[in-house]
Amino acid sequence: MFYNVINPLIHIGLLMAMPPLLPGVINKTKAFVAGRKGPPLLQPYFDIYKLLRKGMVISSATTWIFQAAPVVTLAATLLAGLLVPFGPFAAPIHFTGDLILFVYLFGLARFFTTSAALDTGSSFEGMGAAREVTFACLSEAAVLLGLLVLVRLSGSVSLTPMLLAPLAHRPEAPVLLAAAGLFIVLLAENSRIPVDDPNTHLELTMIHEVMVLDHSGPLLGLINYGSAMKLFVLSALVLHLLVPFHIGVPVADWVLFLVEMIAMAGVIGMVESFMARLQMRHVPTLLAAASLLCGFGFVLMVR
Amino acid sequence: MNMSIYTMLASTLSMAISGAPGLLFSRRSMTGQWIATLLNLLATLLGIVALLAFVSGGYHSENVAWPWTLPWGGFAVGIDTITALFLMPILGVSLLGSIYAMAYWKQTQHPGNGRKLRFCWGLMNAGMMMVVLAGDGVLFLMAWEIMALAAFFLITTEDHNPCVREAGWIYLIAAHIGMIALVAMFVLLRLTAGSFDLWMTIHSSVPQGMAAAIFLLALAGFGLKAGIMPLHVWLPGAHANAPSHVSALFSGVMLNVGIYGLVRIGEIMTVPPLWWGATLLILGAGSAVAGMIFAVCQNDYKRLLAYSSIENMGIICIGLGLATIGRTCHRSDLVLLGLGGALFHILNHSLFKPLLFLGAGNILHATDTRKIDALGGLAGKMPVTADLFFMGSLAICGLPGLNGFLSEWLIYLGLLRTAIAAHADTLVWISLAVPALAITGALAVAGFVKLFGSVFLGNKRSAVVDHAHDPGAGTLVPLAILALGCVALALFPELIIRLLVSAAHAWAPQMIASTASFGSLAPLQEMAKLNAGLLIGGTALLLLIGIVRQQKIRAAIPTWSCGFARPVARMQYTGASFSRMMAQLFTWMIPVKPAVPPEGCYVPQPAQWTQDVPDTVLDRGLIPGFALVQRLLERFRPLQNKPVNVYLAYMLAILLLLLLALCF
Amino acid sequence: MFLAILIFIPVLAAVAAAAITSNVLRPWIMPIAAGLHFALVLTVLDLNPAPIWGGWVGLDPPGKLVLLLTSTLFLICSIYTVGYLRYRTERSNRVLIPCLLIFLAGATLVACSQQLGLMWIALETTALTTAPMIYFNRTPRSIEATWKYLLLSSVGIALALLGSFFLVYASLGNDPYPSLLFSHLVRHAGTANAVWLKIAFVFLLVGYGTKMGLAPMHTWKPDAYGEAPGVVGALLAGGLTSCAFLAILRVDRVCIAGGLQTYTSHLLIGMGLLSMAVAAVFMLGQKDIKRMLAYSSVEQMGILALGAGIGGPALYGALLQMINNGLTKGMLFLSAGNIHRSYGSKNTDDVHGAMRRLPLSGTIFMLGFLAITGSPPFGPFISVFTILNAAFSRHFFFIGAIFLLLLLIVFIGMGRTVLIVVLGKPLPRKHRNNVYRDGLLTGLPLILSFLLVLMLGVHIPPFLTHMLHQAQKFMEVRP
Amino acid sequence: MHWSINTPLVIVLLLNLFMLGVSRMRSLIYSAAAQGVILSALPLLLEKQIDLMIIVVAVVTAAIKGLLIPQMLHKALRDAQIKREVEPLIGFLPTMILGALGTAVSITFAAYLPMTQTGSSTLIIPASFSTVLTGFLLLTTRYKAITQVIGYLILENGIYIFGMLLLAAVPFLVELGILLDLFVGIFVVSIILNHINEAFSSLDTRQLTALKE
Repeated sequence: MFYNVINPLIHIGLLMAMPPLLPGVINKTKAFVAGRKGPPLLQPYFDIYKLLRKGMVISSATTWIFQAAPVVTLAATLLAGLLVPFGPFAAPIHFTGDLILFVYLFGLARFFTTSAALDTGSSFEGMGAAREVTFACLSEAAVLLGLLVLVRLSGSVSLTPMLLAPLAHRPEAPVLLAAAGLFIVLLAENSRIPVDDPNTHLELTMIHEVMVLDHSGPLLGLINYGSAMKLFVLSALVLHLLVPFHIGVPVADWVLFLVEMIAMAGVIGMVESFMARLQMRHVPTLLAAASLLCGFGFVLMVR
Repeated sequence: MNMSIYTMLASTLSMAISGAPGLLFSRRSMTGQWIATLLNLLATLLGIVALLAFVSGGYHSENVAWPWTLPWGGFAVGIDTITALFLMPILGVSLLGSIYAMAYWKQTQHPGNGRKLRFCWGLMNAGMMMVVLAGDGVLFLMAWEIMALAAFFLITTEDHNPCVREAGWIYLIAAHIGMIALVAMFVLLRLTAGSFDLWMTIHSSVPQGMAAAIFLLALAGFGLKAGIMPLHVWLPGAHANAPSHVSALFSGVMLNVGIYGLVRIGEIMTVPPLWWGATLLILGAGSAVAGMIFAVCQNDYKRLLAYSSIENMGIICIGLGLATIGRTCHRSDLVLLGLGGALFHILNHSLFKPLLFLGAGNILHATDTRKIDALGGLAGKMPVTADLFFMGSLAICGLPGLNGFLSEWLIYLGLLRTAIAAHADTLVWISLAVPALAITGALAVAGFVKLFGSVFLGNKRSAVVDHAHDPGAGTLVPLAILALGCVALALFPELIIRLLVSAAHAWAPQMIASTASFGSLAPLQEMAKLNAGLLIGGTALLLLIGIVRQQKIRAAIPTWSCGFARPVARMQYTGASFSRMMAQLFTWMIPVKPAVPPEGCYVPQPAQWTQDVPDTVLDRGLIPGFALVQRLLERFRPLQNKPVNVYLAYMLAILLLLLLALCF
Repeated sequence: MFLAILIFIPVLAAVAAAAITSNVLRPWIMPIAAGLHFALVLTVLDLNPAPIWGGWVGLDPPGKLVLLLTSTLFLICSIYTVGYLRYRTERSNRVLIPCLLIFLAGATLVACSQQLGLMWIALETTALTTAPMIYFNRTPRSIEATWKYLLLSSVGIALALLGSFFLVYASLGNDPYPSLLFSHLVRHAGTANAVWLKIAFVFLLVGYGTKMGLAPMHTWKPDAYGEAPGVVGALLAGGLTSCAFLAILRVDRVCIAGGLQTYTSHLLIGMGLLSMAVAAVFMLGQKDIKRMLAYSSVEQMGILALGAGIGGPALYGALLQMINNGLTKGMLFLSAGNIHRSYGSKNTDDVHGAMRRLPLSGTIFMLGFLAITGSPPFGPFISVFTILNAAFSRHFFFIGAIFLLLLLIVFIGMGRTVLIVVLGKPLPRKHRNNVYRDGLLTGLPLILSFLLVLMLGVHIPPFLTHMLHQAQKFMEVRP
Repeated sequence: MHWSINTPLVIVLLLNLFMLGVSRMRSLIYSAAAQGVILSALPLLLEKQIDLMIIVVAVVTAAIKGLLIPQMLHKALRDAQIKREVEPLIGFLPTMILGALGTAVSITFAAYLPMTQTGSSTLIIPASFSTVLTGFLLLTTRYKAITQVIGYLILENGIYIFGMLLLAAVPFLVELGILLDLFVGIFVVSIILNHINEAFSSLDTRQLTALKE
């Protein structure tokens, strides 16, 4: 009873507060692997704070969409975050068919981001937008195939019961395949290596970062915050497949969840430090592979 | 007590004659146009009255029939929920279209073809209303052909342009093939059902072959009209070359009529074979994905919109196929979600697609070009059109917050439920349409970002943009009304839930009991609340942050282009290059031909990169095929070039032949 | 009595026309005679008088239909002729008009003749009077067309005569008092000799088929229709062919009475499909609009033969189709004539944008094309649909399918040409003098025929339905 | 009495072959005329009792077939100054052989056909068949318009021969009608021939191929 009130609050609190931590962890990990000291763990928080205080310079070619994009993206990601259960606790919002909403919210965000990119009329940002929308076609198929596996498993069409379905009757292979696929999508959607390199400085090779070249000040802050939150939400989703066990004591479960999230960030950091960035023309293959993994999982389960 | 059907007939009549008085007025006077618009208004009002009467009457279907002096059948018309659902777009779009035309296609500016256009406009709408009202096969066929022929004359409004003639010709052939398929279908239907009464269910004991023939013929006939791939060949050309409000009517209404036929044909067997639904579903998925891929690669914004219509018809077909499968497997949930989603999506599509086509009309009017890559930065020049167009794009991509999402969501739900079917059930494979639908959604985003981004955003790419400006209120109000419709349906879906459910009930009476189950299947109200939250919250957030941010803007300078000193508009990404990557991804499916610039030896030549986007089925398949057949048949020509002796010899030959046949 | 007047009115008119010397006044004879004839036909159909001249001349149900059709078509064409000849003042019409009127007399006689030989003579008369009409333009090309027409149709009619002889000969054996009256032939057909009946049918089919224009005896049609004035084309395609079809029907009836139902139906269906196929092949890419119309007529004859072959309700459809075809051909040939007159050419290389230059003729031409290819809501759709229904309900599925396919090819072939003609921008005129414009006299007939075709598409008058049913019953004789 | 019928018919058959083989126009016309005259005599040989009507018909027939039409053709011949048919579609000898074959075939074919009448076991049916065939051969293989007209005449003769079988049944009107039509037909034809001659300055139908697809 008490938890029914408190859990959603914790959920929202984590969703708002925690995301920037993950990039920090990732950078720390990479630095550690590279033998460097690296930026402080909370550096992303500082960056966002600083950016929000700055003034900004916008392109004379842009319209309101350019300024709306970061806001809408953030709002959409936030709402998506409210649909995913964290740990063993039901999501604040859950109803039949919310998984479609979850997927399409990212579509909404993409629509605005890419439009904003084209809004600047710069050649590079158009390039980034083109790549974003093209790769999204493949990754969305992967996501829905992965979710299809869960739907068939849990026999329900809402994220919370799907992800919290009792552990006992879970055939491992399909779930693992789906998890692998979704993990690749996670990397791609958050423009991490091997799909994209967030801190390269060669615009020609970037996807997400090149789209936001012209954003500055608070807008850029919102964008960084939003992308961190996206990383957080998707990680929370994938976690359910990778480590599907809970303790049962709420407090302990929340702690476990935090640990899991940080571990996840660490894993991503490891991947980033041990993998090279793929050539742009190989990315579709990778994403197709993700779809195939999920699809194969589905087939395994139906037969 | 057939109030609504009589009113609807009156409305049809007034629609049919709406263009006629104009023929009597001079080529240069607006009077005819005024009369036409008023008659159209009258028709729509009568229609709305009829619909209200029908709804308030508790969705009881009404039928009336008069004897007819033709060899068979009678003049039978009827109205039930499905009919009502399909009548709404006809009434609405026709009215908005003719209002739009008051400014867009002034008689005074088009003395040559204005009167003909309005005459056919009225006829076509009346024909479509008659098609959905018809309760008799012969009447149906007549209305159908009147619609098709009027549509032909509408396409060829600007027949001085060869492209228009070509498009009209292809449309005419397609329409006639469809017509012939339908004629055969109705004849077979009569053979099995015993009369031309529509849409009685045929007995399940009919031979399999007969049922299959009926279904396939119907699929061909109606699919051709609805533009299901690969029967879409006529669609892009026709939509692109017709005047924009006509394109709006085609895409928003005429395609629906094809779907109407498919809905009805799904109804004629109480338990249709599984492959019926499966065929519909697969065709739908195919044309959804392929249609949108083609759309993304287009360089002509009206063609892009046309291909996206193919995509939407595909989505509707997925829903329809799902419902038919539900019929087969006695799954009322599938019927509810599939049919409900399909019909809902039809309504939505006939809101946002006309919105987009009318917006395209404004662009065309302002810039006089259909090339995406000649435009850019129009948002500054024509802000109202831009914003309305943006809204249409969001809606048609099925993004949360607007109506497009709700209908796709219903279909998604239905498909997902098949994944929960009993183990190793063939039904499970149906759910593989889900990823297809997802890809379609992503492609739609790509396509409409391309369209909106490169037409309205960024900097101008050519001089045609310079003098562009928002047209008068006459051409903006219809768009605004349509946009409001989108929002209304997004926020208050309960407006039509009853309608959808009772439609499903009318479609499968033995399975659908009450409206109660619908809420549990798909909590549309929840969704609507979230939509409202998104819309209101998003707007509020925008305003807030907008206000806050205005002080923070330090400067507005040209786009930073990586240190390039003097950026010019031609440096920005064009629509073609935006979709290049996609085109390369699907090059096996759509043979986009880039005209590669010539290699400069040492001094680089001035070069430009263009690409043309042929329609695979039409330009690679049908046209060469027809040419081949014609060449073969022309071999016979010389037979008719002989002196009279040879002609006499033919006569002798056939005489002897017949006598010879006599001996055996 | 009435029948005699009916036949003699046009003859007298012809004599009068030949007597009148003024080239301008003479055409007016036509509408007068046609009007009288039409009125009289209506009264005759109403009174239904008894046969005269020893039963040689009388009315049978199919004959009534042909009579009605011919008279109506001739009335329409007669008005048109007056308008048309105003543009052809340079040429004397002293031969043309009497020939037209004699043609009417001949057609009437065919429709009314109840006797094998008399019918044959009447048809021969129409054939002979047609020759000078085709030859009206006096150009080498028209001579050629006339020669081909004359030779082919004479041979055809000769074969028909031989066929008639066979028909009589077949019944000679066990018929003490042989006679050529159809009623008599039908009555004694049961006892007649089957082999000779079959031979007779073959000869009559080929012979009258030549007149009707069934492939492969159709070869005169494109040339004749191409070179003759539009009005003559209309009368040939609408009137003469119907008369020939009537002749075949009457003979067919005798054979059916002789128990050859299946045999004749196979022959008719085969010839019908062959004609449709040939027409379809030659229509694709046809550049000459009048030749195109000729092939369309061949196709229509194919449909008629097919319908007659399938029989039963299909026969009803075929007879209705005969009427629809006659009126629609009127629309098409007359409007094509106007277009030809206005552009000075009938080749699609020169003729574009007829809808702009001649709004009325162009539109009627377009609508006529849609009608003749069986699009609702025009008359031919009803008849074609009836035939198709009958074909399928009699389980001729394969034939029905081929029928539809051929209809489609014909539509494509014809549509290409028609669209080139009616759409687009007209080329600038070469010569300015004597420019043709749609007038009352050349426009009214078009509208009349269009209205009739439209009416038959949405409402078939009860009396016509009754006549059609009569005809259908009339053809269903017991062997 | 068979011989009385068959002899003239045999002559007719021989004439057919001759006409197929001959190339001179005049002899062609003459033999056609001769054939016509012989045929016009047939009714007299067939009928049991001869009344005035039959004689009248025979005389009229003879006049038309033997005098009138040959006269017209001669006139046309004079106007066109043609002496002989040159290079036919198929050579003279081949056509002759074809004609002979045709005759043989028609005799055998007729033998198979059931005779519905006693007393018709004569050459009438084969003769008429082969004459019709001859007419057709002339029509299809010869290029000169006049020859085709003659071919048409022969065709009509063949039909006339068959008509002999129906003398009892068919009232005269039909025969007279035939004659009338024949007469008018040839009349019209000769006019057309005349015009062809004026327009093309020859009667060679190979020049009449302007109308084509």
